[in-house]
Amino acid sequence: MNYTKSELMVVAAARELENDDSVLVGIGKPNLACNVAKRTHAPDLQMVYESGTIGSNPSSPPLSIGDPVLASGAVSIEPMRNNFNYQLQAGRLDVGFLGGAQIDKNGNINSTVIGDYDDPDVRLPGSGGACEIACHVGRTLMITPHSARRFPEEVDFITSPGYVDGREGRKELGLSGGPEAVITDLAVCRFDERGEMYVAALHPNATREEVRAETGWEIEFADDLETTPEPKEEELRLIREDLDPDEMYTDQAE
Amino acid sequence: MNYTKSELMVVAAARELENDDSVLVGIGKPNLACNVAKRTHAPDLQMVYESGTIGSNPSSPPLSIGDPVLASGAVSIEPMRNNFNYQLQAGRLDVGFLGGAQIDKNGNINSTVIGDYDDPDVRLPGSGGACEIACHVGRTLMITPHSARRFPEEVDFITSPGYVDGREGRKELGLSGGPEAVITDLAVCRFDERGEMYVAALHPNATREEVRAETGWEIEFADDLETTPEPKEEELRLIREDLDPDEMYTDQAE
Amino acid sequence: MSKLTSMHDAVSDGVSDGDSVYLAGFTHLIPFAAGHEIIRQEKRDLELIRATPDLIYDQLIAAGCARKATFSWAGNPGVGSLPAFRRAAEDGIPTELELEEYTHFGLIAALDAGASNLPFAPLRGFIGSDLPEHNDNIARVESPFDDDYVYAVAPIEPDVAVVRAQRADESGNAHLWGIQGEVKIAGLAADTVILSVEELCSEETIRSDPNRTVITSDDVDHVVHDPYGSHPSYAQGYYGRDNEAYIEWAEIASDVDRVEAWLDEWVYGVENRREYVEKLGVDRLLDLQPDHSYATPVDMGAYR
Amino acid sequence: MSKLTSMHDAVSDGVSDGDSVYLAGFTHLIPFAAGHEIIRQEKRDLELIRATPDLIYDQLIAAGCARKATFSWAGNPGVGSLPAFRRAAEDGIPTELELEEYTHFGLIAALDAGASNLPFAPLRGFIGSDLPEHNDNIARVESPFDDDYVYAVAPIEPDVAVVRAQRADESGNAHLWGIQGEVKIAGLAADTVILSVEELCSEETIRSDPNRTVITSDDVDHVVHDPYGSHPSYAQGYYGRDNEAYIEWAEIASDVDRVEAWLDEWVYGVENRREYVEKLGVDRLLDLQPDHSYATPVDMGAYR
Repeated sequence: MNYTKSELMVVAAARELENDDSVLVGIGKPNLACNVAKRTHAPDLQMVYESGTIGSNPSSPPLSIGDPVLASGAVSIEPMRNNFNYQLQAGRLDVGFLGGAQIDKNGNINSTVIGDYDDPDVRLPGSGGACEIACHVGRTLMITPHSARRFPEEVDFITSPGYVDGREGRKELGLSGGPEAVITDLAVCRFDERGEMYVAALHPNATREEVRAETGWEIEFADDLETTPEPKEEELRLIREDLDPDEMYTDQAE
Repeated sequence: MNYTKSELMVVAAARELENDDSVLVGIGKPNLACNVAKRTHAPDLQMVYESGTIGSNPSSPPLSIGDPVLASGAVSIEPMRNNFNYQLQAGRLDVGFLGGAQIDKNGNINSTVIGDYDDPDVRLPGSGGACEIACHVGRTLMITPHSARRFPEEVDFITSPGYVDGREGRKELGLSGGPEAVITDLAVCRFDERGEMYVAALHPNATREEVRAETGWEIEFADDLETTPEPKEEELRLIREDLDPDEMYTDQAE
Repeated sequence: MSKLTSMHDAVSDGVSDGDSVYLAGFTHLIPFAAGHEIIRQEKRDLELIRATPDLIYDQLIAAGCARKATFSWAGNPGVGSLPAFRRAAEDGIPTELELEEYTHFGLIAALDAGASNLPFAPLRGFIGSDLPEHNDNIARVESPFDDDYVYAVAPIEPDVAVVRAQRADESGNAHLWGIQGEVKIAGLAADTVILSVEELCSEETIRSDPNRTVITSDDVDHVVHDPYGSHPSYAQGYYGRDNEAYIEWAEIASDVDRVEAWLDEWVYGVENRREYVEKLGVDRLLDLQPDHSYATPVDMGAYR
Repeated sequence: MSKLTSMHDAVSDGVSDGDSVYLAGFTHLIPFAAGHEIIRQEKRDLELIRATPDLIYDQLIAAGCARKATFSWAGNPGVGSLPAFRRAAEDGIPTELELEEYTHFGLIAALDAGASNLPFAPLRGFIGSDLPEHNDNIARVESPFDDDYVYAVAPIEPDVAVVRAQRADESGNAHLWGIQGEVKIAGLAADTVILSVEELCSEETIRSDPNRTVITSDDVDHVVHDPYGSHPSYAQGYYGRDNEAYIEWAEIASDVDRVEAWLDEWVYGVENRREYVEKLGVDRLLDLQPDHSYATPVDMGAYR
């Protein structure tokens, strides 16, 4: 079957979700991944958005995390204070999607500045909900293109903590959970017992060399390195016909 | 005109309320007083109840501070957390009514225990909302029978602060506002510049001797001691016909 | 997933001897049916937590279910005091009753800290009061930004909360209107949640008005359909408070023999809430019925 | 008491040069009309506070109204970055822009402290992040009950908040449905509140559903009836987001000359929101209209 890298990334992310998960969904590919999961192996997936909508069931891809399709037909809508306190901080959310300009070896994420904070080369949007999502959900997931610029050994600024300086570092701060997987256009990366990112699976046709060239440190590969399973027909049909017919977030294969 | 002491107390309390006040209303006489005020000189009085109803307009006397007549037709209803934080603590309420088993020379109120806290002679209901009402409203009002037992020089237990050990004491705790008037079946008492209770007005037919006999310390009388104005016909009609026709909170005159 | 069950099974599964239990509802939607089921199942050594213990905790205490009361106002609202609570607190009859005492604001803040997974909640409360001396879960905290201060309360996280609402779907998403009290945060703070409702409704009804939802299914372990489950307190839009019952209790509860007789008749003598309601009779129920008064609808919009 | 006025008069009376201003609404019901009126009246040196600055703050910054942005996520939601915000923050064009930066949770907690008259709000936030080093209004606080800790944020109390809702009466009691965001606490925390609505309704409509009320008249200084006052963001049940406008802005805003032309045409060139809406045209408005979908009504009951 033909499929694009975007489609493969969405499907790989969908497979990270379990049926009973509550997930804090982001816009774009994360939203597609959650909806693919919900319509295939995870029908009970509870989708929560940063804007306070709980149990959303969007009729079309939301344009922002506050889109009206997330509110109409939701199970509940919370003011932001309640959503952050009672859902996120209280540990009710199992999974969260994060994005950022940089992610480092320990899964720390920078979405604040490139360069110096007070005199930035590039001023990025900032944390939004990301920092506390990274603190409080059980598993964080990232979907991001693979490039050396995006994968430095150490981020310029920690917006959202991953394993900080290793799993112990995270634990000492009183945080449980942590980064689970980073899904790129080349591979699925996970974190070892030290809290360092490694390649768990290569996408079909991707090579170790490509990954090494696009990663800012000497990334390790799993002994039992896998190949990312290809999308199934039904998953592709869902993306192309139901979830993203206008290819807003996926460049779809013919 | 004939009227009872209860009716006089309700009317005297009503006159303490101003048109733009937001008032935290209690059950019984305070509720009647607020409704008399709202239907006479204070039509814009905003009635808020501890149960979170804002702008209530009860069709009949509420049986408790959570009566459905306070909810139906209210302007807003807040969960308790919001009501305490945003209304009370944030200083949005001008007036509050308090009750208690004892009130002392400085307007401190005891509604917790008579005797020792850990081995009480009488276990009273406790603070409920009273302590923070006493802390945060601009003016607190009490409606209570006059008796030496109820008016000790010092309460057994401070549930709700009045002027503590004097106006300075209250100020040092960071509290503004404080007790405004204590309306008894004999007199209207107020607080002097030291924060000590004195008699500002005697009810018609009440005497200084009666007040002295029923007060637990040598209470002072205002130099310009007044006589409490009698209820007006309209005020009595409101109480007897509209607000408390069943004499639940007033023993009405023939 | 349906969580529908009977109150008998919900209490039998959810409540254990020694548990801390919060029967929620500030004067409104008080879980009387759940309290009676706890009495019938002879649960013991409970810590009863509730801002206003009300008649239901007086009955639980009188029946010997309680070892401790955590509260902020122990009275019969609009009527007077709670005789069984006082007997236990003053004289240890039928059991000694440990007290942990707050103000309403303090207790609600503690519950909010529990619901929020915070180690404490700050409030400008207890100021000038003698209460903090008698409760180790109240402490003074200085502001890190200026020379201001607040009091803090430690989180309250009950083992079990029973919450009521007007309607819910079978999985436990609930709409509640009228006085909200502490229902939401009690449910969020507790480990196990029993939800009891006046009416079951479809998930579509819930989803038609998400802003009305106070409890969601993730937090609910058991759903019980118990019409009139809050009698003699009330359910907004369904029935009013049965004030006679509140006044009667003041007399009954002053006399331990009369309490026993009352429990025999109204709690042990009925199998469940339905039998209790039948015993109340149609006349009494009709007297409590309000006229209809519907909220002006809102349009959520269907977006493509 | 009616507080009905025009947006022109509300902004002219309510907003002064140098003020801190919070235009509320998390992605929903963003007060675009108020922002444009602030630009038209050439207010200067404003501290713009808002979790998500969005296009409206980008336009205010581009027009030279701002000296400072207090925020937690500065982007064009679903589209990309905010070019004018970045130009000001990176290069001081057209004015230097001081930044005070939070996370969403931190900013919301600070606003809640402001609404609650607390000297700080605790949260388990900022943990492991570099943000606290760059903001003196974030501090670590130890728990008084155990060896746990939290971060605290200082209260935020804007001089002015502009909040929107679907409907309100003339005195300023407002019903808001759909995403609530931080609208309530922004209104409560601010000194002056301008409320702008899609529809005026009777006080009876408000009182028919008190649980729906998000802002009450006590907190409102000015009421403005501005249909489509949130375009190009949206109003649940009234219109959807005009995504074209969001995408266009990304291009326009990258070029200072195009920004000027856009402001001339869509802000300076119209007198008020009504003229702006006329300029949008019927076609564009119809495309944004959802189908009706009413919430299942609730019965509040009329009690005697």
